[in-house]
Amino acid sequence: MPNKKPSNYADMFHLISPSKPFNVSSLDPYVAEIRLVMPYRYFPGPTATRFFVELRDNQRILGIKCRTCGIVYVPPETICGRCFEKLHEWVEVGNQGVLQTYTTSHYTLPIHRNQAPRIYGIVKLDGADTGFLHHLGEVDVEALHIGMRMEAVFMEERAGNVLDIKYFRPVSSSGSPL
Amino acid sequence: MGERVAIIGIGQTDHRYLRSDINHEEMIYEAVRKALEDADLTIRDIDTIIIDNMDLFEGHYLSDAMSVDGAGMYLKPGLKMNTGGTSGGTAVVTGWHHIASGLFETALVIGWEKQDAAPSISALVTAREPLYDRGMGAGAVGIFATMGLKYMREYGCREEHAALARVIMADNARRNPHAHLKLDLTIEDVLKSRVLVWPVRLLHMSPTSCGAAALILSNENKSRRAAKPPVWIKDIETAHREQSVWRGGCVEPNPKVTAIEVAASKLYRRNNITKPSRDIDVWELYTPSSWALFPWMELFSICEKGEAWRLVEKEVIRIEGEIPIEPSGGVVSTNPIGASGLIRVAEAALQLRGEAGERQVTKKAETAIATAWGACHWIVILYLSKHL
Amino acid sequence: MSAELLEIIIPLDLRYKYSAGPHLGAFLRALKVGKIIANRCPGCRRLQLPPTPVCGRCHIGMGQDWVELSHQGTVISYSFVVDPIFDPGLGDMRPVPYTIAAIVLDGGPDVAFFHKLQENDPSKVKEGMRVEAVFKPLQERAGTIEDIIHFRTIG
Amino acid sequence: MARRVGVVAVAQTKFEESKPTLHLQDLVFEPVQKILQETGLKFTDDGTGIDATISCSQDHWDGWTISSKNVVDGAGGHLRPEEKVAEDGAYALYYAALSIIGGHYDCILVVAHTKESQVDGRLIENAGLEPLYSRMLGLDFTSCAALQATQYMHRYGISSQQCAQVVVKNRRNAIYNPYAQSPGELTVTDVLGSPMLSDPIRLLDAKPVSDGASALIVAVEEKVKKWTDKPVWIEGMGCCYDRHYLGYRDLTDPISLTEAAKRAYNMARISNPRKNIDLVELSEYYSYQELLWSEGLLLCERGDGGRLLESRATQIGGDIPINPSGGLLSGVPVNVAGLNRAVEAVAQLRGETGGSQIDGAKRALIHGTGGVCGQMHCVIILKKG
Repeated sequence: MPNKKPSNYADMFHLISPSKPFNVSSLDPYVAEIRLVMPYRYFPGPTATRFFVELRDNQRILGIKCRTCGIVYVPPETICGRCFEKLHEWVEVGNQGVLQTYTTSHYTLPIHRNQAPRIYGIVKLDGADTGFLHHLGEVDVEALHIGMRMEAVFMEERAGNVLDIKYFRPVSSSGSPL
Repeated sequence: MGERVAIIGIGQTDHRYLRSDINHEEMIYEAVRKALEDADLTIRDIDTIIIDNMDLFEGHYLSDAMSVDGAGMYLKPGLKMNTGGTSGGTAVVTGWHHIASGLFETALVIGWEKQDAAPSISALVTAREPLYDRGMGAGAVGIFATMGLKYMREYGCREEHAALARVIMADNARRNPHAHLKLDLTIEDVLKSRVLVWPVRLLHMSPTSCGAAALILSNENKSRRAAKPPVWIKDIETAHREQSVWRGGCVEPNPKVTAIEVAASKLYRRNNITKPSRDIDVWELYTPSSWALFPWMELFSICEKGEAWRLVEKEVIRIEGEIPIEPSGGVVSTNPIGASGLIRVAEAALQLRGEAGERQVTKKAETAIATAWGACHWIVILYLSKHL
Repeated sequence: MSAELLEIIIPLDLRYKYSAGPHLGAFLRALKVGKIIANRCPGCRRLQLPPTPVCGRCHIGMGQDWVELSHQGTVISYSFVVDPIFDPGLGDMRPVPYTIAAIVLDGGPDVAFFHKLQENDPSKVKEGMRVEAVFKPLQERAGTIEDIIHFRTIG
Repeated sequence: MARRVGVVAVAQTKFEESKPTLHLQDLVFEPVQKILQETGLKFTDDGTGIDATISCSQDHWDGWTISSKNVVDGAGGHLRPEEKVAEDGAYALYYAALSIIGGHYDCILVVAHTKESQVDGRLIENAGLEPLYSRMLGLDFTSCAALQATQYMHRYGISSQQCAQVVVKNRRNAIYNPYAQSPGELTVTDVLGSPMLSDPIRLLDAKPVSDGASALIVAVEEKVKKWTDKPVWIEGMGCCYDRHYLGYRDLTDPISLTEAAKRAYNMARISNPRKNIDLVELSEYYSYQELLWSEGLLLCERGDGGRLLESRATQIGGDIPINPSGGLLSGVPVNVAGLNRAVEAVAQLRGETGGSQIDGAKRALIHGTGGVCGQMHCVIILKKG
């Protein structure tokens, strides 16, 4: 992988679609539409970077273990918030796990790529001690239940971020994938 | 009065333009770790945590919430403060009240900013009234240009003098391992740098930096057993300023008393500071531009009106001088905004400890003033002393 | 350890329905008919421009004491915006260069009016210069601060 | 505790789904003006009036970097101390009380404002999630809360009907509250028939969009006694953070709330909160949260929030009335929420709430929360003087 230089701001600005300065929607009472748009750039740091690179290049899900409290974090965290220790010990976890909770959202926001409904869940992967928050897919909503076995499905095109996992879907033996 | 408050731990990251190697939580952790090591404490010894940054600079709503792991806030009480440029100073003041109340023995105060997330000049545009000046306003350069212009006209100072002030701050910054800009400047270099708004040149303005700083405050009892000699925060004062000034481009047709004068005179009176240039040994003023230095020196009564540039000309503000100002290199060398005010306090405390290394002032340092400035000429002042 | 630097770009795109309130609203509506109005504090008697609901010094409501100000005034401070700047209100780069100024309008000595100058030549902008508001043609005005195009040099 | 702190006066605007006629400055000034007129206090430097201002607002909600700029003029910040807590309003009160106990100030004005109607708050909530693992998924606080609700209801057998009863109770309580935004007689069927937002949270299970502001003056004991004959004392307070990422937390166990409550109880020397507290004003952004928070506050055992509600104990007239003001479900803006809980509780302790008055109310608990799924909490105990 070539080292990618951080983008400059100008590249980020091109991601934004321009709009008119502001529209006065009513003069009395005076109400105007004001936009506040900023592209923000976040650097994941070494731990999340390694996690994302593994997702992208090898479709592997890595966790990180706290030597003090023994907790295996998936997704991984640089610092164990309980022990306030830096974490170093990488462990590979399975791409299957147990559904801890879920919800179906029925509204669509401008940040969403697809129309609602949208199903979210938290999956505790085998070998992890924490839950992984993500989308659920290929799901019969009626059959969804806490404790259901789930597995990660990866995107075809992966960019090195959390969306390289497309969603978690029920494992066929226990669920009812469509 | 309540419990006395001391600084017993100091930590800061090295400040840089870009921290693409690290996320904001890891950056905070770096500063907190250093402060804990400095105080020889663990996170368990910390009773409460106060944190500050500018929300729209990184785009995080409730950034304290997403900093819990890095800041060691898990299952601890704490607050998030934000008062603009003064935030770092306000956070220390907040920690000071916490200890003074007697309800907490130790408080960890954290200021941070990761300005590589977005250009802060764009975020700062949103500090203006959307239906009035938001579409026109851009940065703070104009404020300092007016300041400089007025100062030159009234007191006969020349551009060279502000350039000298900038050179001195650069010289100081080169002796500070944490500083962002460590420039080797001559007066000519400054005078040759691009004019932003005359007389403000590019080199007169503060950079945009990424960085975090942390302080550990504690009460008298705990401070007596601290690993390092405590530096006492003897008193604090804050003053803000009305909006009409800001909306007029921060310029007043008939200049009135400033927030700095009001706050400084209150604080001086309470602490029997009658001649600041004598009673205060080190100054960490928050000077976002080298052009702000002269008015600041005069508003803080370090000297008479019109005298500041002459003192700078005599170079008494240098680390070796009689009135050392910004021995750290100041905000013009390092400006992670949410941390800037806190760094002023941290640097002043290091001076009083005698631990400022190459930037340690030559004179005996027992008292210091650290300030934070921001928004519409708002000010926070902290008075530090080696002695209780 | 991977030496690769990842970055994640997430825009924040918010649209506000922003209220001017009775005082700033009256000011903006007045611009639409070519007037610049300020309001007077019933306590300290000073003018506020743009008008505000409360006096920061007296902590009392401003009431309805309105004063119309001249379109002419004197520049007391200015600034040249030359560097490209991303405008979060536009979602685009702001056109530069332009000149902004604090202007004391005749009849309103208490607070400066903040607007653009027509003059962009740094050698021709001076403190104390006399300027006059140039309004858009009546039919193009929308009741915004941009109903004044800029201030032009006079005298 | 060296110095005792009490509430001198409270004020608030009416809460409405939008206030298009008001600038943010107007919104802040309204309750401040009321409270100044009522008390006759002024902003002074000589200790005869209000010494400092602590405000609470959020840059994102105001759409304004340094949102306290809209506060300074109206709330006495000119050439005087003003500090902004960028958290829920309960934290602003917490900080104000601390500052007075510490001795630097004797009297502080606390003011909080938000106009939720001016922006789609769900986008702001999305920015309230850490960017790497959560924000990109497109979640907002409602969908996150739904994950919490699902897990909580599953673990303890809480039903949608029980959650709906919280809405019915609080909206009915709001009938007696002249400032409430959406009072009304609803039925469980109404709630369960309202549109689904994020399963199991329906439209009526969620706090409505609301605009408004609240203000409160706190002072040191001597001054409280001088300025009011109906003092309300701050007996205890505590706040606490939990971790951020939802997967790292046990969403069914509000440990940070319990921690905050224990701090407040210890300070107020409360051994049995259910018995020692006469009323609770808590911040339920969603109906299930009232049940979960009542467990976190140790008013009942873990998992018993539903049973506590069904026992009618939390109704006006019960032994531990919760949200007699109508709570957040009747419409209170974010950020203002926690401070407004104190405003409502003070009115109760002063016996000024008319039809919703709790007889003999002596001690109240107020609660504010911030962050996703109740990540941090602030608990304050108020006692009638």
